[in-house]
Amino acid sequence: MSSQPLLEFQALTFERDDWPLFSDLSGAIKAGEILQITGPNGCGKSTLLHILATIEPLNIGTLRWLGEDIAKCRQQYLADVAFIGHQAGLKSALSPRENLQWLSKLHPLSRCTSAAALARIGLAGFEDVPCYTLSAGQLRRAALATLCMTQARLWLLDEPLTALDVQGIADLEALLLAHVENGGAVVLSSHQPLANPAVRTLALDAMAEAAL
Amino acid sequence: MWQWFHKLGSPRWFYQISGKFLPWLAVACVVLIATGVVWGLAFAPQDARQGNSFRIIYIHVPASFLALAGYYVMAAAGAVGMIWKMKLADMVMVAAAPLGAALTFIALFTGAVWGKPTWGTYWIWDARITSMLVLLFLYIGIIALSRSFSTRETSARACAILALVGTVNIPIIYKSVDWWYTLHQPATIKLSGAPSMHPDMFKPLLVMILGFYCFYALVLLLNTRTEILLRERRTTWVKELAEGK
Amino acid sequence: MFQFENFDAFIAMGGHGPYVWGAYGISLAVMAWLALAPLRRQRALLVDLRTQLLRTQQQAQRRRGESQ
Amino acid sequence: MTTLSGAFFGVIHRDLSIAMRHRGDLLNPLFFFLIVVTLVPLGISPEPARLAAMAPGMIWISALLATLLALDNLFQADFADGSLVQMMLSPQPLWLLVLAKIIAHWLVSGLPVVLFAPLLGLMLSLPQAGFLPLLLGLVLGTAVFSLIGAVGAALTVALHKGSVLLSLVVMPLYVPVLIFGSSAVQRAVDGMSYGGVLAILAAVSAFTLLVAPFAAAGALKVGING
Repeated sequence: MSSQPLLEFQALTFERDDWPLFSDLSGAIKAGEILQITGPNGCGKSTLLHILATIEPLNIGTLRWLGEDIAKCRQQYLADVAFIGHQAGLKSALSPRENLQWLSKLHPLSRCTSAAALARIGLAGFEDVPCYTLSAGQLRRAALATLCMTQARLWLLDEPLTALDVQGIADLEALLLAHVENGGAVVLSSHQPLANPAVRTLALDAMAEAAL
Repeated sequence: MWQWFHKLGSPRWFYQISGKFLPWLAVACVVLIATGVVWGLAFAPQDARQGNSFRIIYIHVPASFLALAGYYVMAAAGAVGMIWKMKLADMVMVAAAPLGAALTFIALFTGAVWGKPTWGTYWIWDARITSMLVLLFLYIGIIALSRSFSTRETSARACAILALVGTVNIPIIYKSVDWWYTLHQPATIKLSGAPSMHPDMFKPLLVMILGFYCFYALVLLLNTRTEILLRERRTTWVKELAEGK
Repeated sequence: MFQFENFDAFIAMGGHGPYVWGAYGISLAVMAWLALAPLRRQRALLVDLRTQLLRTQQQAQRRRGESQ
Repeated sequence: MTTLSGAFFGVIHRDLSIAMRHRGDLLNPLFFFLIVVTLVPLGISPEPARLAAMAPGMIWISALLATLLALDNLFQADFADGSLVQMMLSPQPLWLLVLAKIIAHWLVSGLPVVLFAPLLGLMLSLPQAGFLPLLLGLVLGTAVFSLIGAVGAALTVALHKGSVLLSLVVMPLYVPVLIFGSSAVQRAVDGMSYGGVLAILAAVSAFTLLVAPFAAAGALKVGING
């Protein structure tokens, strides 16, 4: 495993209407690491993940993927990133299988079939029912099934534990562990502590206070 | 060159430098428009066919001129703000929208008032008036869009895109409306015959056009300066400015 | 050269008076408002800022006084 | 690995299958179209000669309003459930996916309006000669409505109550299409040649097709952060 970080961010500053959410935030994520972003509501956890995923434009600061500026290699970067936000990205009219098949046209999701992924995440038997019949927790599991299939090295997960039951959280933690052991990396936001030895935390509340 | 460009992009620098020539611009604007108004109302000869109602041209034509030019100014500022991420250009764009809309309204209003003694009706679906009305709608769309975003940066980006799309469309809209008008009624009455005008009529028009250009520049500067203060109100230099007053 | 025989004729504009004066009056009023509105807004903004600054300064002073 | 064509057709296929599962929603703009056209004789006059004179313009205006009504849904639903973000984070170019969405949207909202128009022509006693240019013009025109509308829909995607704003923003840009489209029909009814007008309309739609997907993709990147 090389020591070069996968993703580096330097001097990130984010202002909403000249009101700083966080400023001068720097860090790096290496292969085999899990970075957990913590902090109270409204401190900018989602915004930071959106910036890392290049959804929110970068105002001040730099993002580097494998040492190269992301503005220059956004295409390669996106091919190596899996993002799951607050909204699962699933169409309620389609079944989980159809949703995963569609997503695999957009993202490199070819490590296993959608059926295998759904079985592994505990949705066997629900492959072909429309998503609007699933519960919130089941929907979240269906979204997390993409993580079983993806070849992306970096996972960006915004509150992935929301709505999951104890078994679901255990399944997700197993997934995360397997991913980092394979040389992947994860950035996630969550309030709950994770039972994983590789976790490093980045507390945003301290940042927010320093910025004010 | 680049240094100059970045300096110009600094709102603070712009605020200070624009404050210096603002009074001169205001004086030029008042002198030119006052001269033009008095000359146009009292000393220009009256039109043989239209009589004294023709004197409205001295407001109508300059306003129509700048209403259209203002849209291009707005779109150009939006493009600069989008490409070079220049904050100041965003502010200029936001400042240009209501000004352009107001000038478009003046052009439409004077056109309608002029129409009554000339054609016997306030409103006529003349090609130029109709194009002007569509231009007003384009402005209103941009103003409405700019007011509905919660953050100023996003709002400026969105308006810039819309203004650019509108700019691409304006020539098509103008051509199509022109063509539509010739289709439905042959052009019997031309609103302005500027090239064939008598020099005594034309000179005050020239003064008024110059005056309106100064006026446009003046109000654009004033609006931009307000926008600068609004956006930079948390910076130290604006705080010092507020305390110094 | 003044185009009208007397001041009354100038106001009447050969019967087109209301149109001409109306068009000029409303247009110039709109233009004056366009120029004055940003000035008024700037002034209000600066006054707002100043009172805000004064208030925070007073609060800071009071806090310092309490701690002593 | 994902491919360009796979992503493009994947988006079209997904949007069409979703539309097929909400078949009822597909009919709503059509009924709107029908009702607006029904209001014309009620509001003006049932006299065939007067109706025929108004028919080209009225059908075009109602078609415009019907497509405008459907525009709201172009990106809004995908934004709400997060699949829009997944599209934007695909390594495939966004303008291509946007174009796929526009095509799917036109197939379920523009095309039905085109196919429905001859019926309304009959109801408004449009003379025989007007039907062909009406159909051809509407095919080109509704495509432009969808393409330009996509830019407006992208800009207003994250705004609450974006639909009125969307109409306000987009409608002035529809003016040339309305003019050329309805006058092609009018010319045909008056016995003049209409090929030139339709050619201009075709040129306008080709130009819009070239520019609008890029503008809409840029607008989406701005619009989702509203």
